[in-house]
Formats: sequence, C-alpha cells, structure tokens
Amino acid sequence: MAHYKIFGQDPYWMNFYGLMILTLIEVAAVGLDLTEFAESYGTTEKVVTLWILTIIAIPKFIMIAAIFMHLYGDEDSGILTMTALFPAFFIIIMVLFVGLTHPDAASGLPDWCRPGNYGL
Amino acid sequence: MSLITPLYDSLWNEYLVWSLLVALFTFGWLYHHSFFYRSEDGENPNVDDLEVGVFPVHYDDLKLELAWTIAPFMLIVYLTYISWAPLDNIWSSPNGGSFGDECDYFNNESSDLYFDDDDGLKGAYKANCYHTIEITAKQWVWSFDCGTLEAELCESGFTEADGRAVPHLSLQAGNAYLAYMTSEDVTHAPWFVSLGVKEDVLPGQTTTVWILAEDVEDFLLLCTEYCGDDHAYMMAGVTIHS
Amino acid sequence: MSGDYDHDHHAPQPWGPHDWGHGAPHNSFSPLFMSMGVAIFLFGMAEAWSYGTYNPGNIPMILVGLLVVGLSLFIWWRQDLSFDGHYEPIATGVPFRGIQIRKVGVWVFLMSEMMVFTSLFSTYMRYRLGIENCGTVFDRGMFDPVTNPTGWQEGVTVTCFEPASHLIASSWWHIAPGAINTFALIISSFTVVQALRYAKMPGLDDEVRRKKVYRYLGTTWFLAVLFLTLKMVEWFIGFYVPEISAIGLHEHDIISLVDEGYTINADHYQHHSYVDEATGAHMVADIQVSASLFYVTTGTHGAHVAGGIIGLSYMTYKAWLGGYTPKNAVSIEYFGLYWHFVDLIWVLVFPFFYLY
Amino acid sequence: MGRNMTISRSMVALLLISIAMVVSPAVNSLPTGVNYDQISAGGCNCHAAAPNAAVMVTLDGLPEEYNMSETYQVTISFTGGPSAEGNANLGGFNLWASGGEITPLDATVQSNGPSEVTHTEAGNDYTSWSIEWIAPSHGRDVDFVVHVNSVNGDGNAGPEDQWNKLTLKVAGSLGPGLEEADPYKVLATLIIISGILLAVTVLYGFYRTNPDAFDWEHLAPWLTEWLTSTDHKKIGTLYFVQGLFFLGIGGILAMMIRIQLAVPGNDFISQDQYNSFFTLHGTTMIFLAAMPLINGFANWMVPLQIGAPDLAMPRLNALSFWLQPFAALLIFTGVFTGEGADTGWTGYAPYIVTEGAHTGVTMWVAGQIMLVASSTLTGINFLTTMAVMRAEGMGWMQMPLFTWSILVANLMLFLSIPAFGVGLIQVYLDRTISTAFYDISAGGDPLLWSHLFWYFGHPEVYVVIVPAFGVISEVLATSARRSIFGYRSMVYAMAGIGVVAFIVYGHHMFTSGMSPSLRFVTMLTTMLVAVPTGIKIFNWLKTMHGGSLVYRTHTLWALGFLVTFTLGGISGMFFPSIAMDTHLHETYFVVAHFHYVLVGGTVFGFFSAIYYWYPKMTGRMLDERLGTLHFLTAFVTYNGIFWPMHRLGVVGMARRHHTYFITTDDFTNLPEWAADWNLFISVSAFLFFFSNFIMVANMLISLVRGEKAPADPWGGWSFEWMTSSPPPTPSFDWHNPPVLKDANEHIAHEPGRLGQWFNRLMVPEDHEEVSH
Repeated sequence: MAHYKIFGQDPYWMNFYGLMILTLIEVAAVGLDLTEFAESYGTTEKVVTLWILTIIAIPKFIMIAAIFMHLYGDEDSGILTMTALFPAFFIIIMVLFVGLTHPDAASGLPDWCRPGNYGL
Repeated sequence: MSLITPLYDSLWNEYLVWSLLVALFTFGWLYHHSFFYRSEDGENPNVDDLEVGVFPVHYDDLKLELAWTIAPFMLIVYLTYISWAPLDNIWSSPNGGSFGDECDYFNNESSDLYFDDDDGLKGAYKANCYHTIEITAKQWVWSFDCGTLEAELCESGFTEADGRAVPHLSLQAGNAYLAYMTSEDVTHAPWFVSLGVKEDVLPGQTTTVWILAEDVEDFLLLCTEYCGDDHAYMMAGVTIHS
Repeated sequence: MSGDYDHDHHAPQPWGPHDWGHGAPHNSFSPLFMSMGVAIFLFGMAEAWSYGTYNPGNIPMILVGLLVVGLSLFIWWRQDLSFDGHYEPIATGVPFRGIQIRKVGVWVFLMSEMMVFTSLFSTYMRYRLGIENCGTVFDRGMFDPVTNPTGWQEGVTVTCFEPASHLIASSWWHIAPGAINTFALIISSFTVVQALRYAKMPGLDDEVRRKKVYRYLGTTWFLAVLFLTLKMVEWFIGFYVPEISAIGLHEHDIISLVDEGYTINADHYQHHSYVDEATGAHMVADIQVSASLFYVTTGTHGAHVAGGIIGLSYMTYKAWLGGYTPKNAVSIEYFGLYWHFVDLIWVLVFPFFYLY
Repeated sequence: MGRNMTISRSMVALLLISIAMVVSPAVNSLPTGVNYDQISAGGCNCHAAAPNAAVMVTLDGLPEEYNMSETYQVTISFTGGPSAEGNANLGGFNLWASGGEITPLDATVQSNGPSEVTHTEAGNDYTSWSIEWIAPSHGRDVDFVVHVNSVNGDGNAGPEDQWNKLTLKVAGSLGPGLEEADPYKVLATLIIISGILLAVTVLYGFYRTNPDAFDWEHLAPWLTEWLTSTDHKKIGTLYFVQGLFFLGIGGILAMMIRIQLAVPGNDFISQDQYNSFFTLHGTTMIFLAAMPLINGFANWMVPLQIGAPDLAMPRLNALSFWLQPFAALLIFTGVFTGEGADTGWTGYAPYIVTEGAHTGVTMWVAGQIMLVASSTLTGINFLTTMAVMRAEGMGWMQMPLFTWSILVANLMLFLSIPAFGVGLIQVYLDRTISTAFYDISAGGDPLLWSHLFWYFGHPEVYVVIVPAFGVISEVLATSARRSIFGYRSMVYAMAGIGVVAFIVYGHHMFTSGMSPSLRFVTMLTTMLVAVPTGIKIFNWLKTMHGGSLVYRTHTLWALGFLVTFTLGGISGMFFPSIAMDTHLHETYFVVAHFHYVLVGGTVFGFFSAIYYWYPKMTGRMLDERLGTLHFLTAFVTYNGIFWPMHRLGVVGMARRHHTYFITTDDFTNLPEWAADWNLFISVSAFLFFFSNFIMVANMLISLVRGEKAPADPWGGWSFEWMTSSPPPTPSFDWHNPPVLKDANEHIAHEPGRLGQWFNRLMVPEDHEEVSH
C-alpha cells in the first residue's frame, strides 16, 4: 500500500485523474484535425498522431505500473520491479528477430556480413 | 576425389581434424580419470568431507576455469573465421558477386566455372558469368524451366529413377547457374545432393540457390523440407554432362 | 523458527496448521476436472468448425467442456471461500524474503503474459510492415492521365493490409466504443485499487468494509462487462444514433465492423473510400490477414477481460459475504495486478489497433 | 473372435513381417518395368493420376481353387486406352501374387523376385503376356494384383496414358491365411496393451502397499488420493510414470519407423502412416516423455533439495500434471481415426494449415495448446518455489546444481513457450474458424510460424538437456566423493546457455529463406554455445581428479553421458558453419546429432537419475547387477543405432523420408552399403528398445524385493539425503526446518558489489509487518 502522497493528495485519486486527462488527450489527438499543424512541420497528420499516441502511452504505462501495481513506494517495490523487467531482454530479442526481420533472397546479405569485406 | 564439393570438403576435413583432437583430449582425460581415480574395493574415502546439510567446500581454480573458457573460445573464433569465407560463394550476389553478371546470351558468353584452390582461406569458385534457370515446386513434382538457354546448357524433361517417372534436369559442366525458385502450394526444398546445396522453396516468395556444376556427374535431387505424403518420392534426376 | 502461526508472520508456513497425516493440503478434484474440461472444449471446437465450415451438432460438446471447467472452478472456489488469510504464505528465500509467495507467483505469471502479447505484437509488426497498406496500393493504382491511364478496373483483387483503424478512425461514432472502453478499463483499474485500500484499511468497521469492498468490486465487474458489451457492439451489432437536431445529429445506424465487411473471410473487401473517381471502379482487396490480426489480438485481450470477469464474479460474491479482511485482502491485490496488466495491454492495443 | 485372438494374430503377423523384412533382399528399380512396391501405394501414377475404366484387364488361366504346388499358365492381357496398332510401344504391366512363385516364359517378361513379374523393354510392344505360376504349398488363399498401363507410344510417361488395376483372389483348399496386420491396429493394440499393463502395475502397486486390504473399499480412497493429491512427491511419481509410459509409446513408434527403413523401398507402412509416426514420435518423446520425466524428478527433488515442505502452489502443480494426460489423448486422437498428425514435430506452415494435411493435425495442435498451458503453470510454480522457499542459509549460490538446472530450464521454457502457444492458437484458428495467419494467397508468411516455433523450439531443446546437466553434476560429484569442480562457473555456464538459447534459434532456418543478416548473426551466436558447454564438460572431468570414483550404475550412466554428450556436442559444431549446414540440414546427420544429445544426453542423464534417486523415492535399493547389464546393453546398442547415421546423412540420406534410394544405373544416390547399415541400425534399435525393459523389470522387482535403502545411500550432501527414504509428508517439519551450513564459512562472507546492490532491493529483514 502506498505510504506516500502526490501533491499532498491521495496517490490513487491523483493517478486516476492523471490517467483520465492523458486518455482524453489521446482521443482528442485522434479526433481533432491536425493536418495544418502537421503540415507546418512538413509531415502528415498520421505521423503526428502516432507520435502523440506513443509519447502519451509511455507515462500512462509507468503511472499504472508504478502506482496501481505498487512498483513504487513499497518495501518490496525494488525487487518486484526487477522481476517485472526481467523479460525485457527476451522481449527485445523477439521483436527484433520475429517482428522486424524480413525474408529476402540470400543475395540480400548486407556487405558487413560478407567475408570479402574483411579480406577473408 | 571429392566427397561433395571442394568447398565443402576443405571445411569438412578441417572440422574433422579439430573434432578428433577435441574428442581425443576429452576421452583420453575421461579414460584416464575414470580408471586412475577409481576407488578400490572396500576403500571409500570421503575426499572433500561431504556431509549432509553442509554446502561442500569450494573446489575450484580460476586459472583452469579461465583456460577452458578461453581455449574453446579461441577455437570457435577460428572455426567461425574459416566457415565465414565460403559465404561469398554460397550467397553470392546475382550481379557483380563472385560469379559476375548474367551471361550475355547473344554473344555466346561462356560461364567458365572453376575452383580456385588458392583463393581466400579454403579456395573459392570463380566464374565469368552465370546462367539463370527457374525451379517451381508443387506437391510432389519439381518443374525446371530453362528459359531461353540452349539445350546444351540446360534441358528439362522426364526420366525414370527407381521405377518412377521423375522430372529431369540436364546441365553442362563448367557452368554456374542461379536458380530462382518458388512454390505453388507448401514449402519444399531441393537438395542437390552431390553439390551440397539446398534452399527452401516458399509459396508466395522467391528464393535463390547457386548451382555450381563443376564436375560431370548424375545424381538424384531430393526434397528436404517436409511437404506431405509423397515427400520422399518428390525427386528429380540431375545430369551434369560435359 | 518455531511458534504459533497466529503470532509469527515470518514463520515459513505456506499452508498453515494442517493435519499432514491426511495427505497434502488442498487435495482437490478440481485440477483433474479442469484439464478434462479444457480437453473436451478444445476437441468440441475443432469438431464444430473445420476451415470455417460450421457443424452445429458439436456445440453440445463445447458446452459440456465449459460446464466441466465451470464445475472445477466451483470446486476450487468452494475450497477457497473459507480462506481467511490467517496463513498467507511468506517467502523465506533471498531476495524475496518477506514478500507474500503468491504475489511473487502472480508477477512470474505476468512475465509469461508479457511474452504472449509480445508474440502477438511481433506477428502484427511482421505483417504490418511486410504487407503493403491498402491505402498505398489504392493511391498507386488510381487513375492518372499520364502515369496510370487505366486506373482501377472493376473485378481486380489485390492483397493488402487494411488496418481496422481505417474504418474505426473514420468516424467519431466508430471510435466511441473503443474510447469508452479505454475509460472503462482505467476506471476499473482505479476501483480495484480502491477495493484493496478499503479491504486493507485497519480499524474500519466490518460492515463499512464489507460495503465498500463489494461496491468497488461490483463496479469493476460492471465496467468489465461494459467493456465486453461494447466490444460486441463494435464487432457484431452496431448501434442506432437518434435525431438530435440541437447538436446537429442525424438519425442513422452505426454499422458494426463485421457488417462493414471487415471479417476474417474478407477476400473481396470493398470500402467506400477506395473508389477510383475517374473509372468509378472499386478496389477489391483481400484483407483476411489484417482482419485476422485485429480480431485475434483484440480478442485475446478480450479473453483476458472475460477471464477477469469470471474471477471478479466470485470475488464480488465473497466480498458481499464479507469475506475480505485486512488479513486476506492480498487476494484482491493479486487479482488487481492481473487486472492492471490487462489495462496496460489495452494502453498498447488501443493506439496500435484502433487509432493508427 | 475374442480380443486375445486379434492381439495374438496381430503380434504373429508383426513378427512374420519383421522376419520377412530381414530376409528379403533389397528391391532395386529396374531399367524398365514397374515395381510393385511403388505402384501398390499410388498406382501407375506416372501414367495419369487415377485408374481409367477404359483399360480392360484380364487374367486368364487361373483356377477357382488351386491345387497345391501345381503349375498354371497365366496370360495377362488388356484392351482399350490410347494403345493402338502402329504405336511405338503399346503398354506394360506388373503382376504380384501373395503366394507361390511366378516365372517368365519369354523375353517379354522379367522377374522382380519370386512373387512379382513385369514387362521388359521388349515387352513394351505387346498387349498380352504369358507367365507360369507355381501354386504355393501352404494351401491358403492367394491374392493377385495386376497393374496394366496402356500408353500412346510417345516414349514419355504422362497423363495422356491410361492405366488400370485388377485384383483377384484364388481360393486355396485351406481357406484364408493370416491377414496382414494394419499398422494402425498394431499401434493401437500395443498402446492398449501398454495401458492394460499400466493398469495392472498400478493395481499391483496398490496390492503391495497393503496385501490384506485388496478390495474396493480401500482401492477407492487410494485411487482418489492419487487423483486429487497435491503432494509434490505423489505428483512427481505421476509425472514419472507418465514419462516412462510415453517413452515406451515413443519407442514403439520408433520401432515401426525402423522396420520401415530396414531395407530400401520397404512397404511395411505406407507413406502417410510413416509421416504421422515420425511426427508423433517426435512430439511424444519431447513433450510427453522427456519433459514429464524431468518434471517428475523436479517435483520430487527440488522441494527436497531446497528444504521446502512442498511447492509454492501445490494445487496448481496438480493442474500442470493433469493437463498432460488429457493433452496426450488429444494428440493421439488422430491415430485412432487413421488420420494422425503428419506435419513433423516442427509443423511447418503452410503445410500445417492446408487441407492436404491429415485431419488429426487440429487435435494435435489442440493437445499441444494444453501442453503449453501445463508448461506455463509448471514454470510459474517452480520459479516461485525456487525463488522464495529456499531454506535458511541457502543463497542462490548454495543451491544444489540440479535445482539450478531446473531453475534455468524453467526460466527458458516459461519465457519461450508463449511464442509457441500463440503460434499454435493461430494455427488452431486457421484450421477451425478459418482465420488467415498462414493463408499464403492472402499474404500470410510461412516463415512467421518458423520464427515463432523456433523462438520456442531452440530453448526447448536446452530445456530438456539442461536438467540432465544438473543430474550429472550431482551424480559425478557424489560418486567421486568430491565437491563439484567450479560450482560457480557451472552456474554461470548454465545461465549463459539459458541466455544464448534465445539468440541462436535462427540456425534451424539457415536454408529457409529467412532474412540473411539474421542467418549470419545466428551463425556467430551459435558458435558461442560451445563455450559454456565446454566449460561444463571440463568441469565434470576435473571433478573426478583426485577423487575416489565409486562405480555404481548411476556412475556408469554418468560416464556414458559424458561420452555420448561430448560426441553429440562435437557433431553439433558442424551446423553453425553455414557452408556445411547447407549440405547437412535435414539429413540423417542432423538426426544422429540430436539423438546423441537428446538420448545420449537427456535420456542417459535421467537413467542415471533413476538409479541415483530411486532409493530415495521408494526406500528400496535397485539391483546393481541388472543395472550394469542394462547400461552395457543399452550403451552399446544405442551407439549402434546413431553412430552410422552420421555417415548416412553425409552421403545423402534425407530425414523424414519413408524410403531411400540406393544408387542404380540411372542416378547416384546412396551407396550400396547404406542399405546394410540401415538394417544394422534397425537391429540395434530393437535391441536398444528391449534392453530398456531390463530397467523397468529392475524397478518393479526392486520395489518388492529390493533391500531397504538408508537415508543417504551414496553420501550426497544436499537436503534430500537428510530425510528418510522414502521421505515423510510434509517432507520437512514445519517447526524444525532445515538450515544449510556452509563449509566455506571461513572464507569472508561479504557480498560482492552485485550482491550489495541486490541487497538494497530486498525487503529489509528487520521490518515487521511487511505489507498491511
């Protein structure tokens, strides 16, 4: 249980308000027409929306994990955070190897893999 | 006499030598210790004073442990080094790789494939240019398409092997071929047994394999990616003529 | 390390005072029945559908499977109902010493759940990046007097990736169920924490605690059910928008995703925005892979919510009986960890499947 | 006809077939003429796919009922089809009889062995051929099968040609003979027999517990106790029995495969049966035999070794177990309907989702989904147990190595298996409600399955080998009466193997068309695997140094493990080299390699574990003489099976083929000696299979007559030797839990920098009332 306060208030309520506000921004970012704003930065609305969504998703993620799931402020928070972060390496490997590789002819081998590049 | 191809054989022999050395070392050690340190009848000294409920005294030697971390590591670095070299051959780029560009059909350019023993670490295949053919697989038949190549260079048809009619591919020795392959149904893989190459044939995608026809020989081509009932019968005859 | 369990919370006694002469603690038919039920269920599912062909004669088998699983859950919970937390097992091994064992267990379970959703997201990335987007394909094939004088012709089918968000983000009304669901899940995360807080709060009157806890858990249950209902509305049912001229609303129906033709069998999918103005022809697309991804990924998340509902139903009942006290309130915490995790996954699923 | 009759007849038939297989010579293809072995499965499918009624086949000269040993002149002729006067050739035939002897009469016909004739090159120009048949002397009914093709004479076999088939029965005076056994029935019969044997054994086990109370009133609660138990020792025993049972089933499947491969061109089982047998052999051995055996020992020993009274979540443990037998039922469902899964244990897409694959695949997938659930629950339970329930004084670095190996294995399994589970669910949905994950025409990617599968599959093979490392570490150290050499480097090596497992899986896909950069990266990482494995082997060898090696059966198995596992490790070094892998991939070299590490590694390791821990588990000592006999026979025959396979693979024998081709005049494939070696392998396989029954017999006999075991028969140090044999329930007294002492107490016990940092994360010891 939380033994701390956020801005002198109850942490769960504060966290709840924060999450609601962030989600409202998310929905608004999708609903509002950001074309002009995007064009002023030389990009498309889709890209701007995606950036906003990604940037907001991170604090939401942390807020839920840290406060609601008690990964902050409890005696056992440290070791449980380590437990929760343990799969990070394996997640990265799966995303890299499974999600982001693409089949190609063997000739698609980049030069840095080629022995000729190293004088072999 | 080469077992598969010179490229494969030189690696194979080198690996075999190292395997033998490692095996001799390990088994010699094992043999010696298992007899030299066997306890005699009735004698059963508790060497390290093992006792129930007590984590035994550490028995280690950092130098030794490091030695057999580093020595195998060096060995595998060397083995990686020698196995890296043939990559340029088996995964050559279609244009401008080890085998040059595609042969100019109208000028009767010749491929002139040969094995250069002195090139690189373990030797390498060299060619002037290469020919392209197409291989299409479906359950459980191969089909070869020679495109515009002359019959002398490439010819496809049917022949009989093991009492069944099977597709047949006839190639000319001394030529490098690049096969573009695709499948109509499930995954297959042609294995050019005597050339030691194989690559999966995927539906909806095109993969490539280099066929380096150096010597005159004939052999069966087998399917080596499981593809259903008649997987074993999905074969073809390959003739490399002079 | 000896002593009465009631006075020494550090004593490593995961199962409390137990008469070991009569077997291990918690002997139960539940595992046997649950495995049997799962097997019957999977068998029935495989018999009832074959490559999309539906054989209704096998539905009873699925129901029997679910019934057996339900029976085993009943056995399991009947044994748990009297659990009053007097001997919540505490870890003895470093570095977890002093933490409740089951809490560590839940976190380990969440590790595997992370890998499940990573696999689903990896599949999504592979297909999203590997198959060309329908919008790009359409733009490229559109009529242009110089570069593409033929334009789109009726009857040509292309394979491409059509993200569900193309449909969903096209209208405020389509996005409404998903958006409400986002709020529902966040609120329900909050209510679970509140339930835990009141269950744990020392010095609270029993009756006050009972009311607080079961009301908060009940709210969570209600929000979870709302989530799944809205999902059904969004997928299969659609809804009716009345005429409210004051805010400029016109009477119309919001069509569900399935009725829009966005289904796992959509090999001739058409969308009103994919019409070549010059030739008047539709782009006909095979979007089965993208639809499969959408329904299976959001469906897996939905299945987690459904599992949560089943658990919550029991917990709300136990709370209504006044079963939660500061000593066993940790059960709510364990459920809460799972529930927050489901919420976290939604934080990722929502932008990637509904908005982007 | 009673079941006993069927069983005995099937067994006799199986025996006869095996003998026939051994004595009959290898059938080679002939330059012309057709071979019955091949056309019996698919007909003359090189001449059009299906038989054509336009071709009328007649067989003249055969009697209604033959006289024994009499000679008959028979004429085979046909009319119809594209065959016509003036064609270059007219047609051909193959005649096969189940009995008697057929001899050609002229040059148009040639013999294909005593019971089969076919046309010659000259015979191609006829539509009718004559032969002589000498009736058999046994007097049983004889079947004749004649295949005839009618060709258009263009010299090529093709769909324009037509063929047909005629079967005929000639009665003998003694009526029908023994029917040939259907392999499916044989398999089912053997499984049922094994099930009955298991039931009898269970009943006998019950009888032995209390011979005076052998009645239903006592049996019912006894059975209930086993069905509902959450005791880690009881569940461990259940796992163990399940593992041994399926080891037998998997062995039977392997024997069927070996009969088929004993001679080239064999037709003991048809190709689709062969395909489902090797699929089920792989699935059974990995998921239903090896992993339950490991889990059996893990259940038994981990809580005992860490000084815990039970696992952290005992009821979840029971659920993990009970999911397994029901999963096994689903996996084998296909076999009993004749459509067993035939995808290989890897189940590559898109074949696994095509309708061409057997219908049993869906159930096989469903069963494996349940196994995934089971493994996940096991992982949660064991990881939690080992993390939180270690006894006082047992830090991470004081855990026995077997416990460490189970920790590493479960961590790997548990983090990798969700990928497999998700892949299986995708396939299950593709095959049922028709989603399109692997539908190629809709843009599905066949490699996605390979990635998801091998992301799990490679850690999985380490999951089954790493626990064997643990066993060997315990056994060798105890037998040599020494501490294990380099305890810490052993732990780091195991952890290293665990991490590396996740980044090397691409080496299964070197020829798969996968992203080439990834192939290259996995070539480098795969080479790395040799380092931690090498450390372990050298540490084991060094452990013996200066020791006093006591030769027991488990010691023999441990030394045998060192030999076979080292050989398997060395052959494994050939695969990361891509140039060699393009030749060796999917050959018998691979088969030899992984059987050397999985049988020579895992199974030998766990045989060692059986001899080592059996006294602890049952309170009875095993017979050492039978044990030594088991080791000698099994070790020799085992090497006889798998050592020749290396050579066969290199010269061109592909795996997952139901037959193989000896070089003929036409094309080079396997040399002549390959057939001899295959026969040798098959004989060795049978000997190996039966030699393991020595162990089963030893276990059963010792259970009854074995001498009573003391608490610590071998002189080990870990906690399991502290309790009595068999241990009580709970395994350790709550009020008096064990405390581990450390013989290294004199070494300064300050935690290192990592330890200090770790300590800061921990809940402070003196903190009362941790979370309220």
